[in-house]
Amino acid sequence: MAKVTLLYFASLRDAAGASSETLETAAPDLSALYGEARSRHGFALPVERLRVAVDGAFARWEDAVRDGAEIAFIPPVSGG
Amino acid sequence: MAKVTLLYFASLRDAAGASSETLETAAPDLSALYGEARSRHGFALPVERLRVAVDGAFARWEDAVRDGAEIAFIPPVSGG
Amino acid sequence: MSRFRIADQPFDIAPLRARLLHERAGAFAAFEGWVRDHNEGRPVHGLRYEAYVELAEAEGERILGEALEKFGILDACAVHRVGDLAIGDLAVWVGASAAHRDAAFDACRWIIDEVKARVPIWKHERYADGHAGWLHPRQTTPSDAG
Amino acid sequence: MSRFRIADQPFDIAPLRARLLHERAGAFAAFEGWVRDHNEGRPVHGLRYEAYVELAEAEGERILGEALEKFGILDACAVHRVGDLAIGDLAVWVGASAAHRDAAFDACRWIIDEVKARVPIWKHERYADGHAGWLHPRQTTPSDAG
Repeated sequence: MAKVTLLYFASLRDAAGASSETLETAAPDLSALYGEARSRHGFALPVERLRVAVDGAFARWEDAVRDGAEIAFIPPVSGG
Repeated sequence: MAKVTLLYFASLRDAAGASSETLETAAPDLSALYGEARSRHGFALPVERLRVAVDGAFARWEDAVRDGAEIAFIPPVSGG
Repeated sequence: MSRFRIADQPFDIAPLRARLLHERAGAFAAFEGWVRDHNEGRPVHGLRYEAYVELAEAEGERILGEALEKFGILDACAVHRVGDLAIGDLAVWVGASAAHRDAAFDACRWIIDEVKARVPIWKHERYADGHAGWLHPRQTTPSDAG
Repeated sequence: MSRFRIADQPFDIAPLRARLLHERAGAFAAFEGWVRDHNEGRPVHGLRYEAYVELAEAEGERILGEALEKFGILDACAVHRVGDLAIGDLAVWVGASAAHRDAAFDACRWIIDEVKARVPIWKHERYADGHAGWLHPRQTTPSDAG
């Protein structure tokens, strides 16, 4: 089990009702971790439309979930 | 004969030693008028590299020389 | 000094332009994105931008570094607002200076396109009809917004 | 109010930008030409611009009118300096506002290209080696200057 902090932005934060949560997970990689969060909060966006960041840097969905990591799910951006 | 005022800019003014001159001419068109001025002042630029304006609006080299006109010979521009 | 910044308050553009002045620079191109009163035909009352600030500043910095390399420009910088914005407010500013205008224009255009595509900033629009929502475009196209 | 102006003194750009602000505008692109310290490898000490002011303002106005038509932009304006300028001085400013950034960028670029090609303004450069002369380029190419 890894203890991680998840950051939620924009529509994900609205759906989760929180901008972050800290939890323990057995998810083997970041993709599975998003799957867990998605079913728990009912996120509309599939993993294919998101990017993921770990500790402030973009990461890969197949990366393992590291204990103590701060993980951000990045919905499609709309700045500018 | 037509009495005209000629305006000179940039290198033409330097070569003519004047920014304008008023004179009488029998030149049939603006092209011939430039030819006269060119031989008088030794302008380096051939007519093909210039544009011509009459009374503040671009004109054609084949236009007749109108009495009382203010005629500007426009060397290649270099603004910007 | 960092070239990319997230601003949570209105910012002055004069100092941004001034820091790009350079004796070797003959050309300067700038882009500004303003909050406009409509989006895809719907009247807009106002909007909010939110960012993952830490990652947004890192990614923006990366974009500007890439632009210097790619276009051989002398310098460039950009600022993006977050928070509540009204119609006419400045949302994003980009400037690039170069010896010649080709590079300044191309770099400025490339930077705003990359910022819109890559930097974790999200727009929440409030419409005149009472609806509101986050914009999560399927793909950033050159004409999707300002 | 005219959209194109010849200025024989330094001019402020803030009011030029301000007059292009528009509720329907989501995008604004600007170009500035600055006097740089070299031209085609030769160190430049300063320069002078001279214009056939009457025709220059008429032709500049025509260019801006054509840009509005051609690119569907909301507004645009431009100012070109004449007189003696030092390194770093602002020589020309162009701004365009539009609903979207494609049109704003394209119009701004087209306007400066047309101004350089069509408006009767001439540049006289003084070089570090003591030489000086009028620039009468054979053809205006996109990279001939700022």
